[in-house]
Amino acid sequence: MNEIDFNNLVPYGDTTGDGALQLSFTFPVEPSPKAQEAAAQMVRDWGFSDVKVAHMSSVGVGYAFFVIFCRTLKGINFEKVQVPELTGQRLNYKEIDKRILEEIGRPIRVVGANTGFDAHTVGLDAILNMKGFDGDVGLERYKGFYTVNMGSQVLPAELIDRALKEKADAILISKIVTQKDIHIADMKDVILHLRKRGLEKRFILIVGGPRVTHKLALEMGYDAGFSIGSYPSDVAYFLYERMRERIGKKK
Amino acid sequence: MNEIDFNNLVPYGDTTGDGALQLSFTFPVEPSPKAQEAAAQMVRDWGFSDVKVAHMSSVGVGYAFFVIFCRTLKGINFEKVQVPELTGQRLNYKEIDKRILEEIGRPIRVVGANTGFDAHTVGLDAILNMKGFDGDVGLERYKGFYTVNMGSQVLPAELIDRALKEKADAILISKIVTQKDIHIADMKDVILHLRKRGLEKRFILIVGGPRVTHKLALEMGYDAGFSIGSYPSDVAYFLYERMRERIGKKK
Amino acid sequence: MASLVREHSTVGVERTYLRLLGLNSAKEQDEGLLYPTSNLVVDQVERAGRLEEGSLYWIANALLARNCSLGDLEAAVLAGKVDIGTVAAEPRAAVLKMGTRLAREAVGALRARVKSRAKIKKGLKDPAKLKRPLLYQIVATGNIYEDVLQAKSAVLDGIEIVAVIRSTAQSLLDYIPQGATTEGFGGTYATQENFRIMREALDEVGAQQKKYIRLTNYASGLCMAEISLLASIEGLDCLLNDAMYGILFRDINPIRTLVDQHFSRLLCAQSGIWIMTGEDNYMKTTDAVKSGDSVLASEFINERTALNAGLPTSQMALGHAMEMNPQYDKVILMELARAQMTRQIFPDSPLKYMCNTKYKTGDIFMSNVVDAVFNLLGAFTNQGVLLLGMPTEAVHTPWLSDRSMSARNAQYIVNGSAGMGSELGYRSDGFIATFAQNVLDDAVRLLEKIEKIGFLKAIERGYFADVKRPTSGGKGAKGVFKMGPKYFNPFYEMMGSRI
Amino acid sequence: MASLVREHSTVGVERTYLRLLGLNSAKEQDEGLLYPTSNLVVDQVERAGRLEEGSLYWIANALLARNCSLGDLEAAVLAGKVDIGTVAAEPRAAVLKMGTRLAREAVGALRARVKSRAKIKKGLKDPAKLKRPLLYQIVATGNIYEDVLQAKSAVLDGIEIVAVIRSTAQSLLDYIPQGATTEGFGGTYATQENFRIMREALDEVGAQQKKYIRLTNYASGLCMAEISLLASIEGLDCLLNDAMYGILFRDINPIRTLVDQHFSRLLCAQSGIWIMTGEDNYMKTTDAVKSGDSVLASEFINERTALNAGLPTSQMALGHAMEMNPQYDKVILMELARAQMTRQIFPDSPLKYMCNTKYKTGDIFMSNVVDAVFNLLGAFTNQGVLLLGMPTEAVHTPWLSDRSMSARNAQYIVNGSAGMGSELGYRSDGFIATFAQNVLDDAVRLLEKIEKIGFLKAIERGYFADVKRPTSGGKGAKGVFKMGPKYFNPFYEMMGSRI
Ligand code: B12
Ligand code: B12
Ligand SMILES: Cc1ncc(COP(=O)(O)O)c(C=O)c1O
Ligand SMILES: Cc1ncc(COP(=O)(O)O)c(C=O)c1O
Repeated sequence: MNEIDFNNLVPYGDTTGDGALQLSFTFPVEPSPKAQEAAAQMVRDWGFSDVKVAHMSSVGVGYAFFVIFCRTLKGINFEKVQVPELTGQRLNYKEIDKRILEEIGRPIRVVGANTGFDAHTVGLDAILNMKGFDGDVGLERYKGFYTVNMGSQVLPAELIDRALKEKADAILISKIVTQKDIHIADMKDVILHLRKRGLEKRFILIVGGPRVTHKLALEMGYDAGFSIGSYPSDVAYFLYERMRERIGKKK
Repeated sequence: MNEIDFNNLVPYGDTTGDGALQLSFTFPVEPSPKAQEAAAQMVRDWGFSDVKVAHMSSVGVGYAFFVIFCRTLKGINFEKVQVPELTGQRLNYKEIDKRILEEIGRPIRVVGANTGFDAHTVGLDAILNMKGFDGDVGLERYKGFYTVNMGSQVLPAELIDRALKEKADAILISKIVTQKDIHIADMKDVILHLRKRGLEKRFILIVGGPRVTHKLALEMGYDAGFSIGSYPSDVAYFLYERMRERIGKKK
Repeated sequence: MASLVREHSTVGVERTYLRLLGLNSAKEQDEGLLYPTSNLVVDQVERAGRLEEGSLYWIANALLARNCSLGDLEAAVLAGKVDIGTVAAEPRAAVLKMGTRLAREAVGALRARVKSRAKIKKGLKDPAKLKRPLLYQIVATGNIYEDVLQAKSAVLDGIEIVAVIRSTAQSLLDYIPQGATTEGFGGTYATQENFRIMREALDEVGAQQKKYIRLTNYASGLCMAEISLLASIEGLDCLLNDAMYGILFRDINPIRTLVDQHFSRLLCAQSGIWIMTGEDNYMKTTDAVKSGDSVLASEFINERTALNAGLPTSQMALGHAMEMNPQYDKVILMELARAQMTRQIFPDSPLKYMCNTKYKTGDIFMSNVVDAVFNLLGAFTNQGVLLLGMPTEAVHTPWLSDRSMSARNAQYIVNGSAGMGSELGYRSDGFIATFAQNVLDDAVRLLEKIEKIGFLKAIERGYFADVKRPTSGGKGAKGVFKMGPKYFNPFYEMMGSRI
Repeated sequence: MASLVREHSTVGVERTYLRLLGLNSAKEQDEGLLYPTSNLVVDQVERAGRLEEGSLYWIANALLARNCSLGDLEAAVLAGKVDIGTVAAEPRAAVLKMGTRLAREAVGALRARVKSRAKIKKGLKDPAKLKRPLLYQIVATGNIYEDVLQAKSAVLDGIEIVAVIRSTAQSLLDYIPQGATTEGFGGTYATQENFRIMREALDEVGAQQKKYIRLTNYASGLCMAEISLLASIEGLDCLLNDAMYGILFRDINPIRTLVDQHFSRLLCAQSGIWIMTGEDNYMKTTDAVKSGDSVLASEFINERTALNAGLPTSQMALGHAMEMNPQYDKVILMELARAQMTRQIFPDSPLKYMCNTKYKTGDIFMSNVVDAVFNLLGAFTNQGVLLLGMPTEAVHTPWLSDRSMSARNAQYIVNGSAGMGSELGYRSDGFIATFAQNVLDDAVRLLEKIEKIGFLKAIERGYFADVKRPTSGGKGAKGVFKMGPKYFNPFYEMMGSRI
C-alpha cells in the first residue's frame, strides 16, 4: 500500500494516492456526443485526468446533465494549511455553570438575534433557549448566563441598542441564508454599526450558521464563529474562557 | 436573462452563465476544521471560486468525505469542439432488412465476441441475439445478417480465425470492464493481431461498451464505437451503409 | 371567530374589492417604486375617515358625483386629479344602487374569467383526476424569466404543480408590487404580471404535454386577499393559505389575518382554487414527533374556516409533513402512521404532504434517500400532492439539475408503487395504529381546551408552536377597522359566505 | 444426483482431503508461481494411474512405506525426493488403518479449530442473533492490504458481513494461489493467507465494536471444496456456493460441480459456515420479471443438495435479488411480491437478498434511490442478509466513500423501519399475492418437468438461464473420475454425509 503524502494530499478513491473525485454539472445544450466530448474536454482543461463521463442525460428543457469521475495529482500541502481552531474543551453544562459562578462571580450577559432579513431562528434558539440542542441545554437554562433572544429580522442598530441597555457582555448573531453572500454582507453590517459608535471592543462578538467558519468569523472581526453541529455548551465554554480573559484571570 | 455564451460554455446551476458545479471526494485524514479548510483551499487552487463546503463527514476509518459546490468561469469553446458522430439515420429493422437484401444482395456476415477476460455478455447479446434490446430485435433476427456470437473470454487469435472461416464482413467486440483501462488494452490487442496478419482492412471493425465512444473507437483504428443505449438497429444501419460503400454504391 | 369576521374589515380586503372592480394599475412614485391604485384609493378614503362605510361605497359615490366611467376615474386618481376621500357625498340610495351594480358586474366578470379557464382545462388531461399523488416542485430564482425556464423544465421532467416561491420580504409588504420582476431574495415577487407570464408558460408546456399543469403561489401575509384575487384573475390553481401561519410565524395581527383570510377563501371557493395550508411549519421549530397534535388540530381549524367560506373539501389541500429526525428508531413507521392517519381523517382532501427539510444536511446523497422514503410513504398513503424534496435542501435554492433529480426520484417511486395502498393493511393493535391513535387523542384534547377558552385566547396563550400572540398586537393591526353601521359590502352575500 | 456423487470423485476433492491432513504448503515453480503441494501429490498419484483408490490411500501408503511423519513426507515431496504415485504398495489393511487414523485426526483437528472460533464469537454480540437483515458489502481492490483498510471502514460504518470479491480469472484456475497478494483483476485472490489477514483484521475491528463480524468468500469454480476447507480453517463464516452457477455461468463440467459441491458443503456443515447461493445470476441475463420461476426452482434444488450434505436450513442463505427494470410500472410491488414470497417459502433461511445492479446507470443519485427502495423492501420482508447496492454500481468497483454512502442509506432505512414486517399485512386477492402465486405455480411446473427427465438432462436442454450444458463437456471434466472398487474415503461418513 502506498504511503499518504501529506505534502501533497490528494483525494482517496480506493487506492492511496489515486486522487479520485466525482463531479456533476449541467450544460445548457442538448445531450449529444458533442456535448459529452465538450464536457470531458472542459474537465481535462481544468487539469483533471482519467476523465470518465459516467452519465449524460437530458434535464427538463433539454439541457445536458453530467456525472463525471476523474483524477488529479494536484493536492494540497496539508502540513502548511493554517486554520484557527476553537480550542474549547468540552465540558458539561453543570461544570461550566459552576466555574462561571465561582470564577466570574456573576452571570454572563448575552443578547442574540437574527439580523437582516433572515428569519431562520431555529439555530439561534438551539443555542439560547432553555430547550437547547440535541440534549444539550441552552444558555437560558444556565445560572451562569443572563440571556436575551431578540428573534428574527432585527436591525443592527436595534440589536446594539438592546445590548447596551442590557449591559451585555456578548452579542450573538445567526446567519442562515447565504444566497448572494448575504450572510457576509450582514455580518459586516453589524461590525460597521459598532465601529461607527466606537463600540468595536465593547462586546464579545459571536456569529453562527451553517456556512460560517471560525476562520471566516475572525476575518470579519468577530471573536468566534460556530458552524453546523455546534452545541450550546461549546458556546458557553467559549464565553466563559473569554470572560476570564476579560476579567484578567487568564491571558 | 443572460445569453448563453457558446464560445465559453460554462455549467448552468440556476442562472445562465453562473458556472455552478458540484464535487465530492474523500481525504485520507480525519474530519476537522483543518481538513475542511484544506479541502476548500485545494478546490480554490484548482481554479474554482465561491467554494462552499456543504458537507464534511467521517467515513469508516475516519477519513473525511466532502460535498462541495463551487463555480468556474473557465468553460469550453463549444463551437470548436470536434467530435465524429455516427451519422446513422434511425430506420426500423424491416426497412433496413429490405434495403440490405435489395442493395447488398446477400446477408452481411458478422462475428462478435467479448475478448480478453471480459465475461459481460449482456451488451453484445443485446446487439446480436434474436431477442435484441429494449424491444429492438437483434441482428440474428434479420434476414440481412448472418450472425456468429462467440460469447465471452475469447482470444483475439480465435476471433480472427473464426471471422476468416466464416468469411465475415465485420467483427464486433464488446468491452465492459474498464478497470485500469483494460478495455483500451484489449481493443489495441485485436488491432495488433489483425495488423500482424495483414488484415487491418479486411473487416469492418466495431466495438461497443459503456465507456466506448465513437471518437475513441476511431482513434483506436475501429470503424465505429457504440456506447450506452445503442440499439441493434443503429448497428445494423451502420453496417448496411458501410457495406454499400464497400461494394461501391456510395462514397 | 365568525362574529369577528362579520364585524371587521381591513385595508387589505378593501383594496381587494377595488381590484375586483378592475383597479389593478399602479402609479410610479419616487425611486421608481410602483404603488398600486387600490392602495392609493384606500389611503385616500382612510385619510378622510370614511373607511367605515367601505371603499366600494366611496368609489360608487365618486362615479356618481363625476358621472364618468371607472376607467376615467382611475386615470384621474393616477393623475392626482381626484381624491376619492374628499369627493362630495351623493344620496345614499343612488350610491348603493351604483355600488351593487359595480359589484355584480365585477363578480360576473370574474366568473367569466374562471369559466374561460375551465375551457382550457377541458382540452387537456387533468392529472388530478387521473392519479394521486400529484408532483409539486418550487422555482425560486428571483427572476421570473429564469423561473419560466426552470418551471418548464420541471414540467418536462414530470412535475404537475409548479409553485413560485415569493421573495422573502414580500409577506410583510402592505401592497403588491407591480409588473414583471427580475430581482428577488430567496424567491420571486408575486405580481399580477409575473402570474400572467408563468401561467402562459405553463399553459404552453402543458399543451405540448396534453396535460393540465397547476400553478401555485402564496396568499399569505398582509395582502392575502388581494393575492387571491390576482390569482383568480390570472388563472392560478392553488394558493398557500393558512388560518394561523401569518399570526404565528409572521406576527401579523390575528384579526387582520382572520378577516383577510375569509375573503381570500371566498375568492378561492368561487374560482375553484385549492387552498394549501401550512401545518408543516409547526414541525420546523419543534420536534415533529411531538407536534402531531397541533398539526392535526390546525388542520381541523383550517377545515372549519374553509367551510365557512364555502370551500368544498375537494379544494382543501390540508398540509402536513415528514419532518422527523431520520436518525430516530422506527422513524419510518412513525411517519407512516401520521401520513396514513391524516389520509383517513380527511379522505376527500387533496392532502399536501411535504418532504423532510429540517434534518437535511449537505450530504446530498443521503438527502436523496430521505426523499425516496418520503415519496414512497406519500404514494403508499395516497396523498393528494407531494411537495418533492431536493437533494440540496440544506445547501441552496434548487438548481435545474436538483429539480430534475428530485423528479426522477419521485417518478420512479410513484409509478413503481402504484396501487400499493390497496395492497397492504395495518395491524389494528400494532405500533403504527397505536401511534396514530395517540396523536388523534391528543389533538382532540387540545381542541377541547381551545373550544373552552376560544380561539384568540388560545393564540394569546401560545397553544400553537409555543408562540404567544396578543389579539391587539402584531403587524398590520392598524389596517383593521370595525365596520360602521352604514358599511356597504355586497360581496360576501354574492359570493356565498356562510358567515 | 446422489448416486453420481457416490460413484465419482474429482482432483479437486482429492486435493481437499490432502489439505485436510495438513498439506497446505506450496512449491515455487518457474516465474515464481507457487504451486500447492496438494496439487503436486494429486498430479503424482494421477500420473501413476492410482487415483481410483483415492489420494488419502496413497498418502497413508507412503507414510507407512517411509515410516516417517507427514511433515517429513511433505518436505520430501517439496524437495522432489519422493513421488507419492510410485511409492511401493504396502499391505492394504495397514494402509486403511493408517488412513483412517489420519482422517480421524484431521477431522478432529478441524473440529477443534471450529470450536476455538466459537469461543471468539461467544465473547461478542452476534448481529445474526439480534436482528434481520444483516448488512453485507464487498471489497474488491485487488490488494489484500487495501482491502483490509476498506473492510474495516465498512465495519465502522455499520457493515456486518464483509465479502472479499475474487480476482476474475480465479474461478477457472485448477489450483489455489498461495500467500498474501496485492494484484488482482476486479477482485483479490482467494488464498489461505489472504483469508487469515482479513479474518484477523475483522476480528480486531469486531472486538473494538464488541460485535462479531462475518467474512465471506467464494467456494465456486474448480477449487470449490478446497476453498471451503481453507475457509473452515481460517474461520470464514459464509461462502458463495451454488449448485448450478459453475455449470451455467462458468461452463464447468456438471459432475465435477456436483461432486466438488457435495464435499464443500459437508465442510460447511461441520464448520457452521453459511452457504450463499447464486440465484441472482439468472436475472442478469434474462428479464427478472420473467425469471422468477427459475430462481425459485433453483432455490429448491440448492436446498435439497444442501440437506444432502447435512446443512441445516439456518445455514442456507438462499439467494435472490431485486433486478427488475425500475422503469416498469408497479415494479416495486412486483419486487415486494417476490421478496415476501421467498421469505414465506423459506422461513428459517437467512435469505441473501441482492440489490439492483443491472439497471443501474451512471446516474449515481438515482442509483442511490433504487438502493433505498431495495433496503426498505429487504427490511420490510425480513430478509436475512442485504447485499447492499452501491451508487456507483455502473461505474467502478466501490470507492471508500461509495461504501460509506451505501451504508448510511441502509442504516437509516433498516433502523427506521424496524418491525415494519409485523405491522402490515397483504391483501389475499391483490396484485402482490397473485403475482407471487403465479411465480410459485410456474416454479412447481418447472420442477415437475425436471423431475421427469432428471437434473442432468434438464441442464443439457437449457432449462436454466437459456444455457445448454452437456454432461460430459465443460471445464474440469478431465479431473472427474469414477471411484475404483477399492476407493478409500472415510470422510463422507465421518462428516455425516447423507449420500
Ligand atoms: C426551517 C427552515 C425554514 C423555516 C424557518 C423557521 C424558523 N423559525 O427558523 C421557514 C419555513 C420559515 C423558512 C423560510 C424560508 N427559508 Co428556510 N429553511 C429551513 C431549513 C429547512 C432548516 C433550517 C434549520 O432550522 N436548521 C436546523 C438548525 C438547528 O441548524 P442551523 O440553523 O444550521 O443552526 C446550527 C448551527 O448553524 C449553529 N448556529 C446557527 N445560528 C447560530 C447562532 C449562534 C450565535 C451560534 C453560536 C450558533 C449558531 O448552531 C446551530 C445548532 O448546531 C433550511 C434547510 C436546511 N435543512 O438547512 C431551509 C433554508 C435555510 N431556507 C432557505 C430559504 C431560501 C428560505 C426562504 C427565503 C424561502 C422563501 N422564499 O420563502 C424563507 C424565508 C426565510 C427568511 N426570511 O429568512 C434556504 C436558504 C438558501 C441559502 N443558502 O441561502 C434553505 C437552505 C433551504 C433551501 N435549500 O432553499 N425556512
Ligand atoms: C450483469 C453484470 C455482471 C454479470 C455478467 C453476466 C453476463 N453474462 O454478462 C456477472 C455477475 C457475471 C458479472 C461479473 C463480474 N463483474 Co460485472 N456487472 C454487471 C452489471 C451489473 C451490468 C452489466 C450489464 O449487463 N449491463 C446491461 C447492458 C445491456 O449494457 P452494456 O453492457 O453497457 O451494453 C450496451 C452498450 O454498452 C452497447 N454495447 C455493449 N457491448 C457492445 C458490443 C457491440 C458490438 C456493440 C455494437 C454495442 C455494445 O450496447 C449495449 C446495449 O445498449 C455491471 C454494472 C452496471 N450496471 O453496468 C457490472 C460491472 C460491469 N461488473 C464489474 C465487475 C468488476 C465484475 C467482476 C470482475 C466482479 C468479480 N470480481 O467477480 C465479475 C467478473 C466478470 C468478468 N470476468 O468480466 C464492474 C466493472 C468495473 C469497471 N468499470 O471495470 C461493474 C461496472 C460493476 C461494478 N461497479 O463493480 N457482472
Ligand atoms: C401558509 C404559508 N404562507 C407563506 C409561506 C411563505 O413564507 P412568507 O411568509 O415569507 O411568504 C409559507 C411557507 O411555508 C406558508 O406555509
Ligand atoms: C455462486 C457464485 N460463485 C462465484 C461468483 C463469482 O464469479 P467467479 O465465477 O468469477 O468467481 C458468483 C457471483 O455472483 C456466484 O454467485
